[in-house]
Amino acid sequence: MIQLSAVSRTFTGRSGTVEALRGIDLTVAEGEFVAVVGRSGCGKSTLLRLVAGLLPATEGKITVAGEPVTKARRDIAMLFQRPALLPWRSVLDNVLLPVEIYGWGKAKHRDRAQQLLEMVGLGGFEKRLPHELSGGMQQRVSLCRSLIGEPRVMLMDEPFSALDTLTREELSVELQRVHMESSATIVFVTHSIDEAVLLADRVVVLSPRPGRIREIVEIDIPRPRSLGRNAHLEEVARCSADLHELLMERDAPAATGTKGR
Amino acid sequence: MIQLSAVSRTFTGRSGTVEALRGIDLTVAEGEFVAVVGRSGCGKSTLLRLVAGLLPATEGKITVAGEPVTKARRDIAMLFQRPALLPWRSVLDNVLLPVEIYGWGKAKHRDRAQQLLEMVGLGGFEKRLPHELSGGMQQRVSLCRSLIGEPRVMLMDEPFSALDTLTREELSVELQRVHMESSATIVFVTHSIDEAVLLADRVVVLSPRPGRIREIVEIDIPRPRSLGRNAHLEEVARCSADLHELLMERDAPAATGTKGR
Amino acid sequence: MTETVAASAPVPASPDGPAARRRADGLATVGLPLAGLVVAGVAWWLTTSVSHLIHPAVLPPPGDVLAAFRAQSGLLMKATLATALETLVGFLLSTVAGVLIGLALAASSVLERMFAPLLVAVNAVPKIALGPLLVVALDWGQKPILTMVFLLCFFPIVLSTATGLTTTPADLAELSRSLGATRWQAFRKVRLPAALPQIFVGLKVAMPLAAIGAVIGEFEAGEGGLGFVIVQFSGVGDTATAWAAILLIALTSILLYFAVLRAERLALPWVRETTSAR
Amino acid sequence: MTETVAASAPVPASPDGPAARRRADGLATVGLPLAGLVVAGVAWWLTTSVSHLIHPAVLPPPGDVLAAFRAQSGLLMKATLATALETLVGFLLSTVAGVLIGLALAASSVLERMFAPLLVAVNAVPKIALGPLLVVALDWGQKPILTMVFLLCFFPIVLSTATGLTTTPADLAELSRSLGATRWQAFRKVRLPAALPQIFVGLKVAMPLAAIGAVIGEFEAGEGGLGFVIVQFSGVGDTATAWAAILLIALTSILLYFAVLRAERLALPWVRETTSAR
Amino acid sequence: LVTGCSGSDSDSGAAGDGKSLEKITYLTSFGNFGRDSYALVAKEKGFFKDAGFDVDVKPGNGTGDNIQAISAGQAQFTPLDLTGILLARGNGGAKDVTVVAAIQQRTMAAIVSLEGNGITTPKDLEGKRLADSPSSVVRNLFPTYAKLANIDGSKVQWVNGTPQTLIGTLAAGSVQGIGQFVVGKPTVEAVAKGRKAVFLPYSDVMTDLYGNVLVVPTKLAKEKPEMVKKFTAALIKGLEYSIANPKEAGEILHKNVAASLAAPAAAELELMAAYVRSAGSGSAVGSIDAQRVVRSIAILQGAGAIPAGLTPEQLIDFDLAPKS
Ligand SMILES: Nc1ncnc2c1ncn2[C@@H]1O[C@H](COP(=O)(O)OP(=O)(O)OP(=O)(O)O)[C@@H](O)[C@H]1O
Ligand SMILES: Nc1ncnc2c1ncn2[C@@H]1O[C@H](COP(=O)(O)OP(=O)(O)OP(=O)(O)O)[C@@H](O)[C@H]1O
Ligand SMILES: [Mg+2]
Ligand SMILES: [Mg+2]
Repeated sequence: MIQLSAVSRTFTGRSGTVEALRGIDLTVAEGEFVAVVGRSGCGKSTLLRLVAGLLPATEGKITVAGEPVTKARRDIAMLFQRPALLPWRSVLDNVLLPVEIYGWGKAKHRDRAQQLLEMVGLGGFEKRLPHELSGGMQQRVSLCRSLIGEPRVMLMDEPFSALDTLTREELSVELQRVHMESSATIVFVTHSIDEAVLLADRVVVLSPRPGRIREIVEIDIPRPRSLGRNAHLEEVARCSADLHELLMERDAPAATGTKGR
Repeated sequence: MIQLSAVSRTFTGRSGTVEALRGIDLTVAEGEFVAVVGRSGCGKSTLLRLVAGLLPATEGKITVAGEPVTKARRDIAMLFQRPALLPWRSVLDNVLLPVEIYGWGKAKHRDRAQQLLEMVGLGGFEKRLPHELSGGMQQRVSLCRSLIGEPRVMLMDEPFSALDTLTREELSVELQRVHMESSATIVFVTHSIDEAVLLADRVVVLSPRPGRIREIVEIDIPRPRSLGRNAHLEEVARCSADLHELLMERDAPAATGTKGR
Repeated sequence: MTETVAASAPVPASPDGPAARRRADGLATVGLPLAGLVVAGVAWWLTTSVSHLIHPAVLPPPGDVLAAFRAQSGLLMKATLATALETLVGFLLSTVAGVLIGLALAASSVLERMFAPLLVAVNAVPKIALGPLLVVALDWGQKPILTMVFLLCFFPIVLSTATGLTTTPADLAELSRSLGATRWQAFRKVRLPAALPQIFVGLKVAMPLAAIGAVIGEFEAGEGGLGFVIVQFSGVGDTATAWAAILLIALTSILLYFAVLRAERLALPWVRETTSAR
Repeated sequence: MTETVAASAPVPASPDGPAARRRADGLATVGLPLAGLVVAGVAWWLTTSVSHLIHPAVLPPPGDVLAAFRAQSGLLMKATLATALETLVGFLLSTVAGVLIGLALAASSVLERMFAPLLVAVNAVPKIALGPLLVVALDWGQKPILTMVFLLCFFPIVLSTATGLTTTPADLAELSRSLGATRWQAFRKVRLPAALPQIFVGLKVAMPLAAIGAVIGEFEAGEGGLGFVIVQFSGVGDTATAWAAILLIALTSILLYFAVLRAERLALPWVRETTSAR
Repeated sequence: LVTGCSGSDSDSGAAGDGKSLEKITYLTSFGNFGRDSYALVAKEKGFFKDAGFDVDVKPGNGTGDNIQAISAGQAQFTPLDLTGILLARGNGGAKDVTVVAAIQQRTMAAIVSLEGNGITTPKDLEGKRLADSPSSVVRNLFPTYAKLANIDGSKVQWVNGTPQTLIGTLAAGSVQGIGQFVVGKPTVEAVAKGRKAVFLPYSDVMTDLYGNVLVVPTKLAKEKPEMVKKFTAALIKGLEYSIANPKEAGEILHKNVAASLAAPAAAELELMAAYVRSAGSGSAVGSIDAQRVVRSIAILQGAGAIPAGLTPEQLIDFDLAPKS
């Protein structure tokens, strides 16, 4: 579904250049759930932007469903790290934005939007404006917005970062369900190893500055999975430990900005 | 140091009112490290804003260092949930903003700002503008900004939410060190139970809608603490389990917006 | 509403109910502008009637103007109505046209680079100099007057529209791109609403200019209205009546300006709530 | 710079180096406006010389104006310099005064409510009507002309400054309050920089108005400059020279406008990078 | 910025006889055109200096603005149309100004048309569209003019125009005639590009109307009559010199004000001469005849332009006027 070959991305600013990603090779199969983990600033968001067609690659080639990525596609939904809600639209209308843009019947989808909002625990807040919500609530609205279009590919950038443990777990389960029902391809950036192990078929570990693929860990635990009580506790523990170790590795690249670590 | 008695806060908007906090009684001693946990939208940020003097309480009384809170105080540093960096200032100048506002010598504090930036792993990024940073990097800049003033009271709203596990742990350790050295009073909102147990003397558990204090859990583990290997594993596990349970409780208040849960 | 409270320092909740507060607010909304007008009136009276700093032939004292207003009230009211109508119609037309031009400039950087200098040029031509051109091209009456209104007030609208549309916050623009929105959709759903606060600034600047446009248009091609009254009466040395007409123009503008302000309040409640006034 | 790239759809990196791109960009910066001018020139030529749609007494054909320009080039250049200088000085003074007034209005809602209507009123008075008042109060020469420039162009500056300062993003305002910043510090460190993009819109609107102010001032109180040239030459039926002067005003404005644009670019690099143009 | 007016070197420093020069601000009626050039001629030729004056000649802005400047004492002398002043006085304005001399013995007001518009006699105006400012002399006196010329004034349609727009609209054919001073002939013809101008001067039927008269602040007339007389004499001397030597006057104008062209100025002065030197009566340049003023007032009252009760003495100081 998604194919990156030798993709690099460098940012050039007035105060020097930053090599955000270098030589990324990655193939995500249709229906696969891939988690991306890595230290802050290692290029995870940049990677998603490249795949979404929001940012051109400096080098390399990216294809989605066989077509080279030149601009955003409607069958890819992107969930940004920041909620990016339209401040003048109510919660419900924010969720319905993709519906309007895709030119679908708004009336038909209002119910579904409502259901999604209930699912994330925002029933009763449909008419509020975004600034009346807490940080975590805004993030959940943005999650609903990315789900409503039933996209074939979902790129999710730390969708649960502002949520409490419980809500997080509930939504992880929901996301898993959505994934299994719609068999969407999902690339999911997270800082939680538990989350990665719970959700992903494979976990991509990025090493920082420049962002390169350090390792890809396969998670072979059968679905549906759940945190805590499950039959594969051992395997979960092993994967978590692996990932933890990979992330802890102090591969010291000579790039700028790492002295302080 | 901080005293709240029977504090409530209600928001009135065009689409109805939300009771964010009700009847909060809380005393935080000087030098104490209090963590606040609770579900998304239960009023944690509102609580910090009330203490910081950024929002008037609808009812009740708040005092800091014996004086009633009527406006923001210079000895209280607030770290917001969103980074709130000034987009026209470089990273270093953003960190130095409090120094300028307090009228301190900028030259003297530049070194300290530099050290803080190195500490959080942003050495080499001093001259960049905020939009050139990743989400987690912005959050770390905002952390440095709240530390530079060496405040007596620090109110921190999910300061590590956008950071990876490793950075998070490193910074937790640093924060603990700062706390022990400066004996600042810290109120710390987090979604991570581990973090709360690692850092706090007491953990305040808020129940949602309206936000009330569900319980206050004392953590008696001696400092310095660290995650993973330590002598008090058992106690840590017990506290964590307690907190987890408290948070999992489905106290179903009749308020709006909870049906979907 | 909540943010407005949030943006002010915490104060103990006022003992008065919201009704009392609203009344006090209403008083301030009407009372303070009136106070301002009174201050201006007194200053005027002091410089003309008391100190004779300025000769009454140049700036007649308030008493004279009031008398002139009484003497010619019928004529002046009719003229005011005519001018106000021209101003309003011209302003509405300019708003539509200005927003469309702004949109075109915002849509294409080629268009913008080609025509922005021309718009500046048109805007910088003293409109008085265009009188003959308008009259000859459009004859006398409404058409040249409305055109004059447009010429005077289109630029702020165009510029603010183009600026607003080309400075969409990056994250919102990125969102609309990620949804694969067409240009038109991105414009309608994201860029235009995000630009509205900016556009309203343009409209507020344009409003008094529209009134000037109507008056200058009447100078050149009118057969009534306050501009006509000014020419006629100041031409025969009746400065008091001319100044009564000038004050009526000012008053009309103030009213129309507040109407725009009101429209802004109604259209953009979220702006007040996501920004901090003081 | 990076965001600008980010804001455009991904395209394969251009094979030309940045130097080539800059050259192409420079060409567009100069070439496109010129193209626009050429289009306008051709339209002018078609309506006057070819089709005789418009009588040359009202709008002389380009050839005549060019000839007039050649014939009177010395005089016109001197007048242009004088007018440009007045425009520039008046504009700078208005900028300072306008920003200060805007600041006062933004600082106090009482002041704003009292005086905003008066400012609207002053702005809505056709400035031509104020000519004698200015001459009597300020004599002939520079003073009334600069005052006229101010009267014409202060309002957009005041309004945009006040608007910018009172619509600080809520999170930045909250930050400055949480730091216990004084009003002045909040203004200097947070509100003013956040308002600058808005203020520049006001300056861009004000720039061509300043040029008109200078010309009208010269009509009323001048003894030189392009305004005077227009009066004198149109008074003896030499419309071609008058139009040459009008075009020179327009040209001066375009140049000054682009100078403001340039200043904006230099002062606010971050705006281009945190917003999306197209 | 100052392109003229401080002009000749001869007026720098003190006068020849050791007395210091009195500073005077003089306003032209409008701009710096040939019809107003005599003040600069008087200055350039040293007439003012000889009379003890250092005169600053400023371009005026028409009757309305100039009355204000004189009333306020911002300027001391200006030539304005007597009919305009009478109209202003009748409407409650021009209270603090006094007329001290005539510049043109007969009004130069006229209706001007172009050859080919079908207007050669007043009768031809019927059914035509004419433009002028609503406060202009031509328009205010038109009913009277129509009566005296035996035409039906109600059959003429008037539209508004500003001085700046009038000639353009005539040349472009939007109207068939406009109000204009007779000295505007070269200008009209220049704009009309070769078409001849046809003038219907009001003075043909209203012989009593004066043209421009010299106006001073009343206070000045009362307090310094001798000075006013001396200045008036010097100005009249310049006026006479100018109509006698129109070419030189035009050149002096151009020399002082670069934006004023010499040739059209000379042409205007040639046309003006006949109006300055009264055709038949032989009265001296600058003199004012009270009886003619009374008849002028009567004409205006007859036209309903001013209320009854105005006498020449309220406005004109006949003691100061040059004697015929
Ligand atoms: N617009 C930009 N201009 C310049 N540099 C940028 C820009 N966007 C990202 N970068 C740089 O690219 C690198 C990767 O950024 P990215 O946002 O992809 O990190 P991330 O892995 O998402 O981090 P986080 O977990 O903190 O969100 C960072 O060093 C950042 O400074
Ligand atoms: N300005 C506001 N106007 C209206 N309602 C508000 C406002 N700010 C907060 N609220 C409401 O108050 C409640 C508590 O919000 P708060 O931001 O304190 O939550 P929180 O505990 O910080 O949540 P999170 O963990 O998601 O950040 C929410 O229900 C929210 O909708
Ligand atoms: Mg990121
Ligand atoms: Mg919060």
